[in-house]
Amino acid sequence: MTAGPQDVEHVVRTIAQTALDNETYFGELDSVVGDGDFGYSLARGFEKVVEGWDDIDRTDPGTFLKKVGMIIASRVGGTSGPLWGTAFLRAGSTAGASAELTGEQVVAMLRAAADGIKARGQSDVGDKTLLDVLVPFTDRLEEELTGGADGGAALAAATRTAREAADATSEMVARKGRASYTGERSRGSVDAGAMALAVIAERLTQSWTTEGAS
Amino acid sequence: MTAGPQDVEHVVRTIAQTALDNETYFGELDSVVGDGDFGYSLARGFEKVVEGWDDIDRTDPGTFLKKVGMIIASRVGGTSGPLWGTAFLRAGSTAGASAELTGEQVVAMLRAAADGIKARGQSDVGDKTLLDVLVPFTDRLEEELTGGADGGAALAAATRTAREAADATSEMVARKGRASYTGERSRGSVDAGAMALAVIAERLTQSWTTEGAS
Amino acid sequence: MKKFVNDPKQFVPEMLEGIALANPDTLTYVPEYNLIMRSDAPRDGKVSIVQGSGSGHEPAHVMIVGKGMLDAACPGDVFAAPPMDYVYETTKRLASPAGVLLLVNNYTGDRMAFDMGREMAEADGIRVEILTVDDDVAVKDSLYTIGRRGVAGNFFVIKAVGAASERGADLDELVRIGKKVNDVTRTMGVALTACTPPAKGSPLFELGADEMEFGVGIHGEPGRERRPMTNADAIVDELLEAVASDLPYASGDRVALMINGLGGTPISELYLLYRRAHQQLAARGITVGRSYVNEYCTSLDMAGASLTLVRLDDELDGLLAEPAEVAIRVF
Amino acid sequence: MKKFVNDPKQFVPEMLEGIALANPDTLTYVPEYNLIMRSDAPRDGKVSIVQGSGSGHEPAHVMIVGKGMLDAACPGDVFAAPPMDYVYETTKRLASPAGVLLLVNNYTGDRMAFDMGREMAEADGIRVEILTVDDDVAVKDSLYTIGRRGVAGNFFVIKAVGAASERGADLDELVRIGKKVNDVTRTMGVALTACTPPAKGSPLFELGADEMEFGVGIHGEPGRERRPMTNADAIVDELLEAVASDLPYASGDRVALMINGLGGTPISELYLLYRRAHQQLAARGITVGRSYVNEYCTSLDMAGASLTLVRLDDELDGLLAEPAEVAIRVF
Ligand SMILES: Nc1ncnc2c1ncn2[C@@H]1O[C@H](COP(=O)(O)OP(=O)(O)O)[C@@H](O)[C@H]1O
Ligand SMILES: Nc1ncnc2c1ncn2[C@@H]1O[C@H](COP(=O)(O)OP(=O)(O)O)[C@@H](O)[C@H]1O
Ligand SMILES: [Mg+2]
Ligand SMILES: [Mg+2]
Ligand SMILES: [Mg+2]
Ligand SMILES: [Mg+2]
Repeated sequence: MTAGPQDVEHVVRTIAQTALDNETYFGELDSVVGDGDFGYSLARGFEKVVEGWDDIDRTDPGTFLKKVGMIIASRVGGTSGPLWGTAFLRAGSTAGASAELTGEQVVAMLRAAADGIKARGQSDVGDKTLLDVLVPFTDRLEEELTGGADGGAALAAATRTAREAADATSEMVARKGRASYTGERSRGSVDAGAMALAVIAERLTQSWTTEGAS
Repeated sequence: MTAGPQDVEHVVRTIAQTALDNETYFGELDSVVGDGDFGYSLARGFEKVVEGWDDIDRTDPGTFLKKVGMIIASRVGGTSGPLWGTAFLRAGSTAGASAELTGEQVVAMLRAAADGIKARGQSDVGDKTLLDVLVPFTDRLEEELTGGADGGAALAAATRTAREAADATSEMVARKGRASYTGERSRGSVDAGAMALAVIAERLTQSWTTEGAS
Repeated sequence: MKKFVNDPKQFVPEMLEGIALANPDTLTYVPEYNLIMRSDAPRDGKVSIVQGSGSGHEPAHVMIVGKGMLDAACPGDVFAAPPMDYVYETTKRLASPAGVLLLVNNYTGDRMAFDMGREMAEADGIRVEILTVDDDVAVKDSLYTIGRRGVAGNFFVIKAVGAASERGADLDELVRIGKKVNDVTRTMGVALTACTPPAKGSPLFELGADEMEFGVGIHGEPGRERRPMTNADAIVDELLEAVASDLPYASGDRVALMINGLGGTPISELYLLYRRAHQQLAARGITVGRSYVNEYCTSLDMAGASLTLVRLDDELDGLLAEPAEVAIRVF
Repeated sequence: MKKFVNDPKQFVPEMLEGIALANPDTLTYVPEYNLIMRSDAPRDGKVSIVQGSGSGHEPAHVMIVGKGMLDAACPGDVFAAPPMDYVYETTKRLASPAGVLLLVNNYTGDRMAFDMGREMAEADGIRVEILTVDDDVAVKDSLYTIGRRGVAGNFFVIKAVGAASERGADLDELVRIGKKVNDVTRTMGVALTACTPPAKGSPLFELGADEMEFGVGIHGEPGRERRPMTNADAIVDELLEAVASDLPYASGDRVALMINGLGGTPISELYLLYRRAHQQLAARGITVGRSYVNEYCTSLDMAGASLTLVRLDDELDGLLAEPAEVAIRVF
C-alpha cells in the first residue's frame, strides 16, 4: 500500500466531513459525563480547515498535514483543539518530505500522533480517551499490513478493531479529561473522542471501498 | 331573624376556616390572569385572626368585627388586606353597640362593607371583582328577608345567587385589580375574590343547616 | 419545586435575615415589619426615602437600601403589597424633620396600603409625600385599569431621588425630580418562562416550548399577548418599538438604556439583547449615554427581560452618575 | 430553547459586542480573539493579568475586566477553553515590561492552551507566569484526575492579584499572593436544573423533579452524586461540611463567605443560603469577615449555587477591600 497527496487530502476531507455530519451525535456523547461541546468544537475546527482548504500549503503530504494541525491547534478551543492539532502536527512531521507514503510510514505517523496526544494530554491507553481507539487501531493496521494484507483489507480490519475498542470504552472509568471528575459514574457510557475515531475510521473504510485506493 | 354574639363569632370562624381550607384553590383561581397569591394572602390573614382569637375584644358584635377588620387591614398585604379589612371595619361600625343584630342590620352591615370596598378600591359592580358577588348576595338576602323568609331560607337563596354571580364573572372583562392588565384576556375565567365569597356563602349556609340558627 | 427554600411561609423573613447578616454594619433589620433600613437613618437634614412593594423582585427593593438609594424598604410577601402597618411603622421609624418620601409602584394593593399608612403617619405629625411610578408601556388602555404598572424603571426614580437627597434636596424638590424621571421613563418586558412563587410551588402559568409572553408583568401577570418565540434581535426590535414610540424618544435624544433580567436569564443573554438595542437606537439617531445590564427588578426565577429607556438631560445625567452603596454588590 | 439567542454560533461574539458597546470608554474589544481588554492596558509599571476560560460563566471573566481586576479576558466558545492563538495574541497585546500573569482554571483544555500560548509568547521575549486555580472540593480523588477544578473561588484570586498589581506588586509577588489565596479557598456547588448550551439547544442532562446534582461542575459536568432534593438549610449544611472540613477551617478563623448563583437561581434564594451558612459558621466559631452574595461564576442558565470559603488574614482582607471598576455593575 502507498498513499499519495490525493489520498492524504481525501483522508483529511473525510475526517472533516465526518466531524461536520456528526456534530450533534458527538455532542450528545460528550453530554453524558462531559460538557457536551465535543461535537461543536470538532465541527467548528474542521469547518475552519475546510474554509481555508484551497490556501493550505500542499508542497507535500507532510506539510499539508502540519498546516491542518496548525489551523486546528491554533484556532480550535476546548481539549480537542490542542489534542487533535498536535496529532496532525506530529503526523505531518513524521511524514517528512515524502510525496508518496508507504504503509510503514502511515503506521509511524499514527504512532507519532498518539504519542503527541499522550504527551500533550498527559494521558495514556486505559484512561478512557480517544487513545483507547487510536492505539489499537494502529496496532491492528500494522499487524495486517505486516501480514501482507492490502491497504483496503488492512483498513477494514483496523476499523472493526476501532469499533470494538470504542464500544469497550463503555466499561472503563475515565481517568483523564472532564469525564474523569465523575469517577465511577463515567462507567456505562462510551467516550466521545474514542467513538468519534471509530466513526471516522468507518467512514474512511467505506469511501476506500467505493472510491478505491491508489 | 336575629343574630347574637355567638352567631357573629361563628360567621367569622367559618369565613376563616373557609379561607384556610381553600388556600390552594383560591390561589389557582388568581393564577389564571392574576399573580396567584390571593389564596395565600387570605389564608395568612385569617390565620392571624385565628391566632389572636381569644384576645379579640368581645364587648359587642360590632367591636368584635372592627377588631377583626383591624387585624386584617393592618397585618395583611396585597390588595385583599386593605379591602377585606375595610369590609369588616365598616360592617362593625354599622353594627354599632347592638348586642343582637336584626336582619335589617345585617343587610345594612353588608352594604356598608360593599361601600367600603368600593371607596377603598375605587371600584364598582361590573369591574369583575368580589363586589360582583357581594352586592347581588346582599340584594337577594334583603329581598328574601323583606318577603318574610326566615334566616336560613334567606341565606340559602342568597347563596344560590352568589354562586350564579360568581360563575357569571367568567363572562366579564376585568376593569380593576391585577387581572385588568390583561384586558380581553381576562374573559373566560372567574374572578378569584368573587368565587371566594360564593364558597364562603355556601359554607355558611351549610353550617346554618347543620347547626341551626338562633 | 426546584428552589432553595425551607418553609415557604418563611421565604421572605429568611431572605431578609440573610441580607441583615451580610450587612451588619450598614443595615438594620426589624423582623416584625419586614423592614430593612439604613442603620444611620433617619438623619435630620435628609428626607427619608422608603419603598414597599411585594417581595420576589430582588434586588428591588430590600437589596438597594443604602447610601444614595433607599433609606428603607418594607416589602410584603411574595408579590403582595405590604400591609398598611408595615408602611406606617416604617414611616414612623424613618421620620425625619425633612420628611419622608414614599415611593409606590402603581398597583392597587400598594396604593391602598401606602395611602392608609400615610394618613396614619400624617395624623402623628410626620410630613409624608407619595410618588407613584408607572413606566410599563405594556398596559395600554388606562381607562380600564388603574393605569400603568410600575416596573424596572423604578430603579431610575430611586437612583435620582436618592442622589438628590444625599445632596440635601428637600421633599418638594425630590417629588419634582421623581416625577420628572417617571415622565421620561418607559419599560416593556417579555417572559420566556413563568415564575414559581415558593408558596404556590408550581409555575404561575404555562408557556409552550415555543411561546413567549409579550408585555408580561413582574408578578407573572399575563402580558399583552402570547407569541411564538423568535430570535433575540427580533424580540429586541419589538420591545424597542413599543418603548421608543411611546414617549416618543426621538432622533437626537440621549438616553439611559437598561436591559433588566427577570431572574432566570443569565447575564450573557442580557448582553446579547443590549447589543441589538444599542445598535437599533443608534440607527434611530438616539445615543446611549448610560447603560445598565443586570438584574434590577426581577420576577422570582422567571426567564425573560425588560427594556427601559430614560431620556436624559444634564440634571438626570448628573444624578444617575452619583455613587451609591447598597447590599447588592459584586465586591 | 427558551433563550435570547440568534445564531448559536454567534452567541459569544454577540455577547462580547454587547459588553464593548456598553463600555466604550473603558474596554477595547478585539473580535478576532474574543478579546476584551482594558483600554488603558498594558501599562509599563503594571503586570497585566489575563484570564481565558470557556464562555458561559459570565460575569466571569469578560465582565470583570477593569481597574483592580483583570486586564483582559479571551474566552473560548461556551464551555470550551480558548484556542492557543487567543492566548498567544492576547499575551502579545497585553505584554508589559512588568510581565503578564495568566490565570488558568484547572481544566485539561485550558492548561494545554495556556501552556502552548505561554511558550510562544516567551519565545517572543515576553515574561509570562501561569497561576492555576483549583478550589472545587467536589473532585475528591486527585490521583485519577488532573486534580481539582477551578470554579467560583477564582474570583478571590483575581480580586487579590488585581488589587496587588494596582498597588504595584511585581510578577513574583503576584504569583505568591495568587497561590496563597488559592491555598485557602474551597468551593462546592449544587445544581437544581441542567443548563442549556445555545449550540446544543437542549439541557445538558436530565434531573428529575425531586433530584439535585451534588458537587456539580460549572460546565454541567455531573457531580459527586445525584441526590433527592432537600430544603435550603439541609443543602447548605452539606455544602458547608464538604467545604469547611476540607482545608479545614477551624474555630477562630475569619473567612470570606461567597454564595454564588449558577445563573438561573434568583438572588432572593441566594440570601436564604447565605443566612444558613453564616449562622452555621458562627456555630463552628468561624466569623464571616466579608460576604459575597451574587452571581460570580455561572453555568449558563443552570439553577443552583456554590458555596466558597476563603480563610482571611490581614493581607488578604486588605486586598479584597480594595475598590474595583468592572463592566458588571449595578450603577
Ligand atoms: N488528557 C486527555 N488526553 C487524551 N484525550 C483526552 C484527554 N482529555 C480528554 N480527552 C478526549 O477529549 C474528549 C473530550 O473533548 P472536548 O469535549 O473537546 O473536551 P472538554 O472536556 O474540554 O470539553 C474526550 O471524549 C476524550 O476522548
Ligand atoms: N380595586 C378593586 N376593588 C375591589 N376588589 C378588587 C380590586 N382589585 C382586586 N380586587 C379583588 O381582589 C382579588 C385579588 O386579590 P389579591 O390577589 O390579594 O390582589 P393582588 O392583585 O394585589 O395580588 C380579585 O380577584 C378581586 O376580586
Ligand atoms: Mg467537552
Ligand atoms: Mg393576587
Ligand atoms: Mg399580589
Ligand atoms: Mg468543553
